[in-house]
Amino acid sequence: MNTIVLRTASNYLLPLLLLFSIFILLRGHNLPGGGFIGGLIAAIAFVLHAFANGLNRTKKLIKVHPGFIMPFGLAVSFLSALVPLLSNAPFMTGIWASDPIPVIGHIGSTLFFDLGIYITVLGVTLTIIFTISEAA
Amino acid sequence: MLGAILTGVIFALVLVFFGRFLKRRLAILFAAVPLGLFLYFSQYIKPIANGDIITQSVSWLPSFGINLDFTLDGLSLMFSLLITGIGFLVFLYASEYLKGHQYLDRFYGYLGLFMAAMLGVVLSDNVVTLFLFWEITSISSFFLIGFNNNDKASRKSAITALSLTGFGGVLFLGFSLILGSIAGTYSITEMLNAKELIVQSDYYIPIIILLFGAAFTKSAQFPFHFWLPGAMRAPTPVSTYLHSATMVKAGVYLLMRFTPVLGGPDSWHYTLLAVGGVTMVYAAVQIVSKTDLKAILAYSTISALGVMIFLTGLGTNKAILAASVFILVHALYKATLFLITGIIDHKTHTRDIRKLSGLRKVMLPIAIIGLLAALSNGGVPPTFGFLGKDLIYEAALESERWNWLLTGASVFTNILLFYGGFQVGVKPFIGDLPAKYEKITMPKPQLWIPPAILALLSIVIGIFPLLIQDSLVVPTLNALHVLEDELHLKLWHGFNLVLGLSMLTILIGLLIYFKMQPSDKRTALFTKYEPLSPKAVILKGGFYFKKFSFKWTNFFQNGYLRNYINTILLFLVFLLGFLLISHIQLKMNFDAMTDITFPELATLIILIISVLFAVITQSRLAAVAALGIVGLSISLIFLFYSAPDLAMTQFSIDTLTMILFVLVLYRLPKYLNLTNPRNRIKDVIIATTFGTLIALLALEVWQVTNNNEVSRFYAEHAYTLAKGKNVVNVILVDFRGIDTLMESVVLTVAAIGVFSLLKLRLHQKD
Amino acid sequence: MELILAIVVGLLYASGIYMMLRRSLVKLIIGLILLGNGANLLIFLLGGITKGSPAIIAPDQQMLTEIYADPIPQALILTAIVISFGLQAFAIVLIKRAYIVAKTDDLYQMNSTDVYS
Amino acid sequence: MIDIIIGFLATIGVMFIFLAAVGFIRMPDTYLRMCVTTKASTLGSGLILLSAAVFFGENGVISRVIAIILFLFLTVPVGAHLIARVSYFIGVQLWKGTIMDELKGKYDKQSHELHSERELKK
Amino acid sequence: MNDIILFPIINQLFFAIVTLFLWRYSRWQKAISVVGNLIGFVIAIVFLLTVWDEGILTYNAGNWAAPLGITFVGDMLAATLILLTSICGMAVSMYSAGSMDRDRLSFGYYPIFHFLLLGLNGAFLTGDVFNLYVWFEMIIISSFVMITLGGEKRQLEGAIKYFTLNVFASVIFLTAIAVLYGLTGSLNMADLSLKVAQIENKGLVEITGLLFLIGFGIKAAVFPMYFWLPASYHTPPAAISAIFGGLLTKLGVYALVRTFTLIFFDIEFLNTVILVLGGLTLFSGALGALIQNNITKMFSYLIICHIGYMIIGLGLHTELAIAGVVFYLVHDIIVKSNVFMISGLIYKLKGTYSMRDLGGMYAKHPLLSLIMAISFFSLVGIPPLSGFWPKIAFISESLKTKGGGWLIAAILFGTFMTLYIIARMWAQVFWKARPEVKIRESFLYFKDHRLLHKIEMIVPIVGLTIITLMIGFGAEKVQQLALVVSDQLINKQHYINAVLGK
Amino acid sequence: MTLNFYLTYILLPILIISVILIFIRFLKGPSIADRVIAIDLMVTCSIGIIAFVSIISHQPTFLDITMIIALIGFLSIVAFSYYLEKRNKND
Amino acid sequence: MKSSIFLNNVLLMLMWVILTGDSTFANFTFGFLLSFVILRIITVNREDTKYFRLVPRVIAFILFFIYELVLANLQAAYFVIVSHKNLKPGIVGVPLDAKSDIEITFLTNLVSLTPGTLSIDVSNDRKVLYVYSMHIKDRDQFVKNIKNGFEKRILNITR
Ligand code: NA
Ligand code: NA
Repeated sequence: MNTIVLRTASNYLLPLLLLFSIFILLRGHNLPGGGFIGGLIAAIAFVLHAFANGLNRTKKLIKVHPGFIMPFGLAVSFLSALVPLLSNAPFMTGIWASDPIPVIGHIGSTLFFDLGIYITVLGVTLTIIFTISEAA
Repeated sequence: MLGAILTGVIFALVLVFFGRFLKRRLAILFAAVPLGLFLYFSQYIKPIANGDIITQSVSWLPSFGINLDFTLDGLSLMFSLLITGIGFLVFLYASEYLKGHQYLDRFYGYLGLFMAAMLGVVLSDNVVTLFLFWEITSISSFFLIGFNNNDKASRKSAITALSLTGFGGVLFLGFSLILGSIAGTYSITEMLNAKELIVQSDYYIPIIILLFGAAFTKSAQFPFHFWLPGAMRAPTPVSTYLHSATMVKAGVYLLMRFTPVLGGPDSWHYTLLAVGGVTMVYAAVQIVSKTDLKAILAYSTISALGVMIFLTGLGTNKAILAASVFILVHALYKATLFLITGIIDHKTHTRDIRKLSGLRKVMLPIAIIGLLAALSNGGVPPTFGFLGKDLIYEAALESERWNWLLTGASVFTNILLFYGGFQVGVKPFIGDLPAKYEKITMPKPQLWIPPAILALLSIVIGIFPLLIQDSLVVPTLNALHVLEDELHLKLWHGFNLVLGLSMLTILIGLLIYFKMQPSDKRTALFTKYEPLSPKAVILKGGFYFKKFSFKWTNFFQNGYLRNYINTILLFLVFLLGFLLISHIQLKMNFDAMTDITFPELATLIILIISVLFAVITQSRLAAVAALGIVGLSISLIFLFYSAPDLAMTQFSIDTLTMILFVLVLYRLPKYLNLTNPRNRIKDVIIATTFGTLIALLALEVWQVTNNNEVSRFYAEHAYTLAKGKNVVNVILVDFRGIDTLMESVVLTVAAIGVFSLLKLRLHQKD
Repeated sequence: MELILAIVVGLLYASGIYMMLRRSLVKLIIGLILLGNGANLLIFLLGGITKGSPAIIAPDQQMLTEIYADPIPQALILTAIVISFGLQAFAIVLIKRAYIVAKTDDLYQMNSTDVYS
Repeated sequence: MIDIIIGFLATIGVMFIFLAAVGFIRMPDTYLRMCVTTKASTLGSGLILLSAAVFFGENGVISRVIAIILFLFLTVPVGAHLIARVSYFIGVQLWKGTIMDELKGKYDKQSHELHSERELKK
Repeated sequence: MNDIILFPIINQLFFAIVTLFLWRYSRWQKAISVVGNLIGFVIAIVFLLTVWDEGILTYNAGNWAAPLGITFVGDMLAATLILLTSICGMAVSMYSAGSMDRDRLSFGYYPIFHFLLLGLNGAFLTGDVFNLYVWFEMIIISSFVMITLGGEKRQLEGAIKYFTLNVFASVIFLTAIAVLYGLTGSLNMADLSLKVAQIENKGLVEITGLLFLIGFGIKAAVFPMYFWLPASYHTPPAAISAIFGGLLTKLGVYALVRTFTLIFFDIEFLNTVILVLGGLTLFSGALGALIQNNITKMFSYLIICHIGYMIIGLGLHTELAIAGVVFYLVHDIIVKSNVFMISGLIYKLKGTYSMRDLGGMYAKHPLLSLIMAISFFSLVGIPPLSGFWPKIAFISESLKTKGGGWLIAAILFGTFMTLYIIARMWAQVFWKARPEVKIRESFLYFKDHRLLHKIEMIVPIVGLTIITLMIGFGAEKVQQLALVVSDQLINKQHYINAVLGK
Repeated sequence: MTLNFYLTYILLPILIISVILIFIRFLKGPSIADRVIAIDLMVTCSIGIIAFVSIISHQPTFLDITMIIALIGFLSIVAFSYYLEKRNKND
Repeated sequence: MKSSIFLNNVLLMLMWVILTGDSTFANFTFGFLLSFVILRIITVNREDTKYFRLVPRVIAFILFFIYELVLANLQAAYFVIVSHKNLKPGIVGVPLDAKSDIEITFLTNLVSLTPGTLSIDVSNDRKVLYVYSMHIKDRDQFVKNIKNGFEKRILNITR
């Protein structure tokens, strides 16, 4: 859409929302939120940007085809589920660092799992909406 | 014995792979296989005549109770010798008959497979293995009938034959398994001990119906006989081997084999008598309308098979004796007749008896062979045929009931059989030789020696019946548990009624042969009644069945999605309603329900109205917008009941869906075509019923209190064990993390789907 | 509340089905979405709804102590919602592609694969 | 005291929203409806959020509420602008009492470009 | 050794992700996919042998003991089906490499294919009913994408019906899970088995069972719920039809077998319903197949017809009958996949699926015809080919049921009709001289394929044919396996003990 | 009169009534823009409702939902405008 | 250029701290790093922009805005509750002095946020802002109000 207002707003919203999405991702384990909703918000940030600036600009911003984000995310989740196998624990077992670190809190494999979900959902939503808007 | 069968199978397999190289020159050597097997079985003649029974058991499928049990007793031996002996002659004959044929290797392959399967049928002591071989005979017959597969009629005949024998096969399957279950064993020998149990079981009638169905279709009994004339499309060696000498007798074999197990009750005897009787008379009458050599032979074969079934049905010792002997008699003369028909066909390229005459002038030896076969066929002394016919008359006369009727029928049949035999074996050779046949020369020895051997056997055994009496006939009777005290097969019994009937048969036969030349008028008369024939009736039935199939299939699969949904739904609503009404006490426990507050009520009302609005509105966009409100209301409900994660996700997803909808909608047309009002009312009724049932079910289930020990565990240990305070999220990423991982896979796949649906354009059509 | 919620669930199922029986592809998908929502609410209802606190452990606690909303149905619904989103996205695009290719969104005109040929 | 502040903020907020709702129902055309609703609802929700911030009085809550309010103030007018603009495109009619329309004829039907010339005295 | 349970899942997920990374490089994908399926096959064999030796294995994902987390259960049924899936996967993977067009391959065919196999493996292994739902969804979304891949008109028209009815089935399934959770508060199937047995209101149990029956019945293409199948299965390329025809409907059968042996056992009313439906499925499928001219459509109806046998077997619910179901599954998965690949090959050779326009196969390709014949006649169940053996169980067990006569009649009817249909097809397609048909433009005929592609198409067909022969002639081994499987199913206590560790 | 009572039984109902009024406008339309605005308004109002619920039930976490709701509500407005504009362009 | 990124970065870091509600040193650092990464990802030749230097002007502006807001709301309330019959709505083109994206956006948003007015669009050459108002007594006065009110104050801050 050719409007300065939206363009400007979206340019400011983009980093803000990305930040927000990571916030939502990190707090998911203790409060409402998590990888799914976080990824969705990140995607919405880019989608807003795309609505305002046109798809091509946003694609340039993302640098890779959103389709490639999906296997990346899946790989992250998958690996984080596989890691416990190394220490002879079953698939998907939560592995935790012994001490919590500041800001993020307990670091564990489930966090990476959620991160994978985040990335996947980001890729999925972008792929779907971009494809549809391109064809629309 | 397994070796014998495997030899045939291996022979067929070898041909599949190497046949191409062998078929040119060495086809004659293929005959060594049946010959070898014939010699193999011959060595058992003596032991079995001495009362031995050769058995072999190879463990195969113990967990099914199915083993490769083989028994070689008199009956099996007789059939085995027939199969391999005639097989040898046919293999020999075919090497010349189909010389240079493009697919000769396949032909021998099928033939070899058939021979193996047929041996399996007669040797098996296990009823399921018997069925197995039985089916293979049908299949190889299918391939052989359709051998000239560029000919549409051949293909059709093959399918008809397979349909009927396959139908019989299916009945046999039912028969063997039910019988096996009732008897508690699949072994036929062991079933003899369970005879009482079987005959008195509730399943006796179904069992024999299935058995009869199997036997009658295979042995071409009325009204299933019509596949056999059609099967004459097969090359003549096939007709000789399968459709006269061996396969068609499998039904008779089966009935004889099971007589000791199942025979006895009236239902058994009278059915066989009736079907056999009708078949023999009906087919015999048909002979007079036929002008094609093979058609005549086909009907006379059917008739002869009828005679065998008839005799089996009579079931007296005499009758069984007659049947056993007649099987041999028939095999010998009918095979001869077929083989010389083949020679005639080969040389003159016609089988129309009206066009054939005087061939003795160019092929005298063949004419003599034909005459001998016709004589045996007509029961003229001193041929083997005479012996056989005498036994039939004797058996018929001794019948306890209706003996005159039965004898009359036998005589009548034999007269017409006599006629048919002379039409084939004599007529083409007498009279004047048409000019166009003058160049005909004698065929190669491979073609005439086999029929010559068979014809000679008919005479030799006729004169010296003792050749087979103790070696084959008595063991056969023993195998069938028929104890003929003093059996003396002989030509001359003195002047008695039987002899009189024989002479009468021959006289009238000759009379008809000379007086009743084939005429178009008679053929036309039969054609007129063709629509009433079993063939026409059954084919018509098939036609209507197909029509019904169309109706049935198109009724359900009519292309309209709404009908599919409706059908499933009706089915569901019917059963669900039935169960709900019959089992559920509709008592509500209102006290246990939580109170409703104004915001909740308002949210629910907005939800309800927006759902209705989405349903009713004619604007697609408005409907989609209403969906957005539905999503919003639902997420508020989730929130009211303390499910923030849910509220969040529900809202995001519904909005996203709405957005996708909106992005996609804009090129679509308006709702142009509406369902008609009657359908709409119907839909409202069914949808409401379904919704009501679900609501009732929900209330009913809600009242059942469950014990959520798992959720209690989560509540207590989410933090201590999984280090997360948002229990819902802990479930998602830890307790039930697999669900979530796979859910993200689902999303990925959906995204790929969206991408490919919109972006993929095929460059190459398929 | 449960009574009305059950009625709402029934309504969602009924209207979902009704929409699926219409001729327009768009309505069909709307119907499926309504059905999906109905099923989710049903899980929610049958999982035992409570007006307790959310299933979130308080900062100073080690476990849920107050009356809490059963987290399992919530997790199930979350998964189900997300999955149906995937299906819905696909379905919506399916409409579009079908419209591009078949030039109609009328289901009555999409019979070719069932017809005898 | 705190309760009074909370009650006051919430009351004003609700009043704003109620006003918006009534206006939304009563106003005669789409533009007028937009005019009365956008800010009233934003303001209303903002005030209610503020009251919640006061109620909880925790740092975390307050900072989040401020973020939400900022966010609302950033997005709601943009949304209003978008929908107003598009309403004009799709030809949503102005109320019969409208006294002037300086936008008339300035949109390029094809490209949706908006021109400033004509009639503009600088 | 319990880790082996998860290997089929991990393997497929790994290769799905790898091929997804390479989704524009179709040649790499082909090679990787074939290798992946080969590994999957090895895993499946090791898995089966392990379960055979050690009995039912369980695996608690996330180290949460049942019924707390999601437990995977490797019993013989699962191991058998995983082996079959891996065999079909291997065959179809290779067949796709040869037959699938470039466009489809570069739009995610292989990733989706692996996701589909992943879903199947997961569904067979899971011991959790909601997790089963998730696997089901993964399978159906993958199948939706596969069936629409290419986006041709007929594909889409079929897909819409396929989509709608399958999603409807999922909703019913989800409804059933809701009810089940409401009744018991549990999702673990072993736990459910115990808890459902304790429910006092048997009516509610019946209703829940009914919902499962409908939900899975739609997916298994049981009468009167099969309509999506004939509408859609013939529309995608043959490789896709092969995996669908071979595995997808059988998944529905698997789910029915699992739930109706483990959770809803001994419900007389439902068993009767199942028996009646089985008979009608046989009948309807046979009638539908009888009137088809398009060979793939005919095989689609035959799928329905043959599902009927398994449904009857399930309804009979004796150890022998369930063994029959398992045997039939083994046979049907291999043969149906092969039959669709064969149809695809015929299509590649002749450019049409219409029996009217086909012909001359036998004269031109005798050896190939013979190989095809083996599969066709196995389908019929000509002894000793594979389709025959399980019928022994179905018929003899039917005798023990009230109204068994009707069942036997239905079974025999189905057998006969299949025989007739195949024989007629044989005459038309193989015997008949080929009618004059125009050479199609812009169609890649078999002869124009590269040699490698030709080999890739023929090898899987030959391979599956050999396996078919092995099933037929090695029926004893298969039956022993089936008996072990059915013993584990009928004596569900083994399963429950293994899962709940009692 | 406690704060809780005041919020629960006076303010919240008024808020709800406002939502109902907006919903009525949604039903009436007439233009699609009205409906879109109605949805947006309802979304904004639900932010208020959630804030109330979080006060009444002492659950500050509920406030986080409002953020997401605001965010996504904005996206839907943008999408609707995008759609309407495009549709108009293509007609 | 560099300074603009730096400022953006600091702004985002603060945002992060506000969002997390955790003002420890570690959180500041983390927020900084995170914002750095995000900006790094998204920055593609964006024009340099100015940042507010004058805190007092901002505060004055906020107060002014609130005053406007309340006033306009009261006016709107009057029309909503009493009657809309004597409204004089219309669309007016307001010539713009504001030039940059941020200025224009700020202005349009503020106009929209004020009850009774609504920005419809900005012309493509950025010269005119079209404003819908529910009650125009005098067109020129209306334009002047906007230019002297919001626009002037915004420009004060941004320039
Ligand atoms: Na989460
Ligand atoms: Na989730």
